[in-house]
Amino acid sequence: MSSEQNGNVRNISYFQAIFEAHQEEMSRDERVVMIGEDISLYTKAGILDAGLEQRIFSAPISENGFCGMGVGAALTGLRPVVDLTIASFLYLAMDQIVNQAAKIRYMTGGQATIPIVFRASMWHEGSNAGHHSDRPYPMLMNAPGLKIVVPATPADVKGLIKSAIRDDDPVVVFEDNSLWFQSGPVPEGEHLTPLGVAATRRPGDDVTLVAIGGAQKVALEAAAVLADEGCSVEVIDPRSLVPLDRPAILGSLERTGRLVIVDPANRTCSAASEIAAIAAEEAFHSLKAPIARITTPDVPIPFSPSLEDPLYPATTDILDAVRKLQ
Amino acid sequence: MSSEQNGNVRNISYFQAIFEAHQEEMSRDERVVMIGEDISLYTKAGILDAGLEQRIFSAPISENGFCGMGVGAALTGLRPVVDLTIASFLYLAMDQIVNQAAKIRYMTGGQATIPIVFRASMWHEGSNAGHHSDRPYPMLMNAPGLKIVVPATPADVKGLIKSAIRDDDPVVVFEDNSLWFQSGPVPEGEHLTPLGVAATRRPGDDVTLVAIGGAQKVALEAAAVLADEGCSVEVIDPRSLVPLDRPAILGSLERTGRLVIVDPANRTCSAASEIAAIAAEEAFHSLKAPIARITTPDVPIPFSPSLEDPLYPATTDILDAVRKLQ
Amino acid sequence: MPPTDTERIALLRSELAIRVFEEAVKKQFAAGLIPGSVHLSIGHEAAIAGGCAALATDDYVIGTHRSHGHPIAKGADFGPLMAELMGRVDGVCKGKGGSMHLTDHSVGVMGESGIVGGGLPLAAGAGLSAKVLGNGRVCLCFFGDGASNEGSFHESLNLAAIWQLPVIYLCENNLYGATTPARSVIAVEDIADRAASYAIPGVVVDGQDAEAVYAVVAEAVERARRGDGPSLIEAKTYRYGEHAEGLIIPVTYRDESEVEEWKLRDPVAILRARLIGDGVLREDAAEALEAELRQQVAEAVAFAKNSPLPEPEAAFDDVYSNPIAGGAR
Amino acid sequence: MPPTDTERIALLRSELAIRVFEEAVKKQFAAGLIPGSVHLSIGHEAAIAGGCAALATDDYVIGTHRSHGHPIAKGADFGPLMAELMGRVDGVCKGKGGSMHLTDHSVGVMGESGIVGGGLPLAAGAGLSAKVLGNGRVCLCFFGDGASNEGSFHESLNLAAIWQLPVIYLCENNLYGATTPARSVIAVEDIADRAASYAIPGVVVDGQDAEAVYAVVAEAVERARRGDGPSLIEAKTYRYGEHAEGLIIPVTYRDESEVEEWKLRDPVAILRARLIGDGVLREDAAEALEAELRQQVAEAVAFAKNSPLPEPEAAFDDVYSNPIAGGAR
Ligand SMILES: Cc1ncc(C[n+]2csc(CCOP(=O)(O)OP(=O)(O)O)c2C)c(N)n1
Ligand SMILES: Cc1ncc(C[n+]2csc(CCOP(=O)(O)OP(=O)(O)O)c2C)c(N)n1
Ligand SMILES: [Mg+2]
Ligand SMILES: [Mg+2]
Repeated sequence: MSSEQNGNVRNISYFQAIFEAHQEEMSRDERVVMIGEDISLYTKAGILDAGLEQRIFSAPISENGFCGMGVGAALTGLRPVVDLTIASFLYLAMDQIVNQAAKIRYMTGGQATIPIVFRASMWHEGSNAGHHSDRPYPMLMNAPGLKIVVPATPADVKGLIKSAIRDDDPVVVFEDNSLWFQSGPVPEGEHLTPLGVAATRRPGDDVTLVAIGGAQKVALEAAAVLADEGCSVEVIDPRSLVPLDRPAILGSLERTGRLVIVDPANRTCSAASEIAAIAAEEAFHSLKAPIARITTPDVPIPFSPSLEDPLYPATTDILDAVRKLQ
Repeated sequence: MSSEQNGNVRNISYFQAIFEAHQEEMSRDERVVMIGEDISLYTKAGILDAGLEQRIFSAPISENGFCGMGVGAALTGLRPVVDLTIASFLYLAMDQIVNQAAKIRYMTGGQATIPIVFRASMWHEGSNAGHHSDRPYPMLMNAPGLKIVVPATPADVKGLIKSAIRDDDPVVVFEDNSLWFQSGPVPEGEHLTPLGVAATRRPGDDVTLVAIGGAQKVALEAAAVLADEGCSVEVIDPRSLVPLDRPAILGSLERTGRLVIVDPANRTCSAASEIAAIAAEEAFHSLKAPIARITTPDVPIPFSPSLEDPLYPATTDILDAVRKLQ
Repeated sequence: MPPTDTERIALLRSELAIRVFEEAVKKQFAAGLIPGSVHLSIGHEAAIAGGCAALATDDYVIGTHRSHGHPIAKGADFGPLMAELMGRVDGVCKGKGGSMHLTDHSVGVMGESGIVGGGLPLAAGAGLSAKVLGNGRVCLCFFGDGASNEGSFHESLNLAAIWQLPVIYLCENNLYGATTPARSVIAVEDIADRAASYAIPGVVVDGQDAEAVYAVVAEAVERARRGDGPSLIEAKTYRYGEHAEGLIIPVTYRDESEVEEWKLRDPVAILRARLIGDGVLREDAAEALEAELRQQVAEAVAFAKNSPLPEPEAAFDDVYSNPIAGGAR
Repeated sequence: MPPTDTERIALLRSELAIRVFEEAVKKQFAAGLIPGSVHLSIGHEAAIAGGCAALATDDYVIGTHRSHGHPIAKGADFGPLMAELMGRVDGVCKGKGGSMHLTDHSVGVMGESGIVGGGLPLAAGAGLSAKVLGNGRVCLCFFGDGASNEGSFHESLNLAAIWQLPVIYLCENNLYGATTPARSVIAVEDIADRAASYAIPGVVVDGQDAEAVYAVVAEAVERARRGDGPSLIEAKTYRYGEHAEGLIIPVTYRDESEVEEWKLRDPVAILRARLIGDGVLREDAAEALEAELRQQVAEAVAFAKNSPLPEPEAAFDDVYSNPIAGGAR
């Protein structure tokens, strides 16, 4: 499924990678349309080719309406990419996402196919406060019928968005805004990252560290420090949360016997909770120590940097957690 | 905190208990108002006193609007009880519940107090199909600022609704519709069940069985069968999920070393996942066996009884899970 | 272009088909053969038949929770519909949807929504795809008076209007949303007046007169196909029965006299009398038509009863087009 | 009852206070002292000051994401507002809210919403409580042209209308929602026309003329207090600056000439000139007023800068009124 053709690898930003994916898929398939607020700016600012303008619907501020419009369009032959911009706005469209996009295929006994992509970005450490800082992917993980990806690198965001657009099911792409302007290697041209396949960001034998989305950075930092202490940490990026690559996580855990999960979402009923539960259920006999979840605590995100910044999972939190497991 | 005055205990239905709570609290406090669709039927049908009519707002089908109206009313001095009727309609009001009700106090630095109750009922085994059968409490558990209760008995639904109405924070009451017409003992008059205190439905020493909401029935049935087999199962009803009575669960687990969680919600990121994660984190050294989650699988709820009924946690599922732990 | 005699007879046939089918549903529900709750269209036949008659076969219809009539008027087979209502494996949705989700893509009925107002944005989407794909189709979206208070109504009509999407929003205003009188929850007299918020045509039509409904919908369809955008049509109608069969809390919210008055303007009776009066249809032909439909519906009931319930394992199919590893367990 | 001279001067003072405060915010933002993103009200002063002038102190105001002006016009102290924008512990929300959530209950400003359209239902709720408690208050709810496309607009205005709640919905129509021209996403010319959907008054007013805004809002307030229900008022206005300070992707979406044209009808200049022309205020008194406000705002900036950042532990307070055991960790 994965393919990395046209060999040339460039360093481009996560943001550029997002729009390369759009540009390529919209050029490849005329059924792909974009719907979202203020998105005509992408052709105006030269981020997407002007020739795509006819398929870019710069929408009124009507999230439930235009998400549902996307679902209806998917139901009748288009392949819409709906940009919700900031993930906290997703609640306004929750009905169309959960009651319609996720369920229509099932309720119609498979008559319907809903090839739609919803994009939502999660903002951290920018003092965006309570209405612009949520990371609600765990909520959607509880809604059967959706697929959910949390790309952490420029290559993955490109490859996963392209795969999502080609997938016949609704896929929600949760982008990490703190990564938008970070660069990384991305193969030129066709590059698809399959849904449901984790990436091992760093191999290791003593501890399995599952890091979700933007948490890779602190996870890798912590793993480097711990390596110096003689503790070999395997860092796994699930990349997609539904489907979740259980074999990758459980396989690693079988070797290491120790599990730490770093999840920037709020703690209760988080993706970290789910992964911990799976491990406690399916890999109990491998476990040598308590499972540790490192998450954002259960508070709305405050405005002031002095309040906000310490809330997110930090390298030191991981170090503390791993050291306690030894 | 708990009080059971006026000693007389009657058997009344869960449904009657819900409306006793409303009747008493609306009579006690003139700031309590009801908002919801078709609710004028309660006075018309004699379920609530006609004298309360002035404070019963039978609303248009505008869930986000009237939930937000409730929040605004709470912000300015009323204590609204907003009836969402079926829990699957909650997604339409997700924005006002998660972005406003849950966050306003925090975002205003404590200036605001939001004493509001949202009621939502969860329907099972009634062939209500995809749009009327969700159990979305796990999603709201991921939203800080809300309190969440899942009453399982007539006494608890009365006591918890009364406590919720008196609580100064937003409380979401998830009622189990399959219990509405089941009866049980309820003390007459003032009866408050505190938020955050679990109930031990049956004591036991070998296995801790946490059963959520309507799952008590199958849990107790299984416990009875297992007792005959010489396995002593402690059945715990958390009653409220936020706050969650961790000491009750962890204390039991310390004794039993075995944990099975029965949760009628969809599996991924469920309340069961959270409880499993807490146990794997905080009670790991007590655990003698893998934790087992018994949930509704991750499918939308189908219409046909032959498809729907087998999906819910059943007594046999619990028996199988517990026997495997031995 | 006024309808031909054949078209007028087809319109009556469509009304009658809904009536006869729904009467059978009522009976089967009472007999315990239809699980769940059931919202019947009896009384609404003119609005449904008249609206759908204005469409081509490949045009889209989006329904509501009260949507048995929509697929019937669009030409769906009775058998798979009835089997669906009984939760059988030969149901049009394999028993997964039931009464509130009757869907038949083979006749362009793309879905109903148990969520009131849930279909309105979907219809805008069907209009969007018709426009982008240039396939000349239109979408007819039914909704109730109650649904006109949902935010999705406002957002969808505005979306359809700004992009001039080929959608016809047809309100079956039966004066009540469940037990709630429309006049107590809708701030305006006519829902059609809400068209003013979107600078689109807003038309009130007699919802008991199928030909009148046909005429206004046909005009809106033409307009939509020309690329001139959406319309809002309000058909004043009435449901004869309760909001749903098998309600939990019975309550009085309308006068029996009101029901009786509306029955005097029965949509089937009106059209039937008119066709006979106009010499388009003979009394005995009308009776034969009804008998034929009764026969077909009886066969559908038999077909449904003979269809087995789905195997429990089937509950795990159709969650995804492209199933996920590990699946849904 | 026409406003007295004192009231007219107060109106100018209110406009000027917003202008001077916002200029300081712009400067402090550029200096890096204000984190996050900031939406300024420069250009909107007449709509805000005129609207709030029609209220009593204990009346409610619900704001938007562009809401520094609303608490100022309602009489809030500058210091805690500025400290909030800088995320300081003496901020009116203790540093938890910031620019998009400036709230000052002491002057009836109940909250802003970073969620576009999020405040409209809250305002209906404030109206409901005023009605139920019989305290004679009204609620003035500000919102943007963009917000008028949210479902919450439709649902809230209908709710307020059916129960005749004392709410004044005041649209600051600045012709754009972020980079999107209102005319491209709103199907009608005047948002006020949408009042027709709720059978309530819909009034367009010159949003650059504070006295004109005052007059129509005062009438709507009276109506609301009489128990005659809500009104929709649309003030045509303009923002001078970008949608927000510190945007990520700069893009051209309006002509510079349009901006310049609107600046010719500057709300502060208009009222100032009129008061001087009417002999209500002398040129030097106007200057003294402005100087006084500049001094007060400078003090607010100093107050804010001197206020420490909150302790990290404070992040765990104020989640609940009645905190939960185990807490939020
Ligand atoms: C979002 C949502 N809210 C509430 C309901 C419950 N409900 C089902 S039908 C109905 C009344 C609908 O009224 P209307 O739109 O007029 O349609 P009618 O039943 O009269 O045909 C209600 C409140 C629902 N199914 N979905
Ligand atoms: C629900 C929601 N959708 C989108 C946004 C992003 N956003 C912030 S302001 C804005 C434009 C708002 O336009 P308008 O209502 O006209 O207010 P203005 O900024 O012009 O004052 C948008 C799209 C948001 N904050 N909330
Ligand atoms: Mg109706
Ligand atoms: Mg604007």
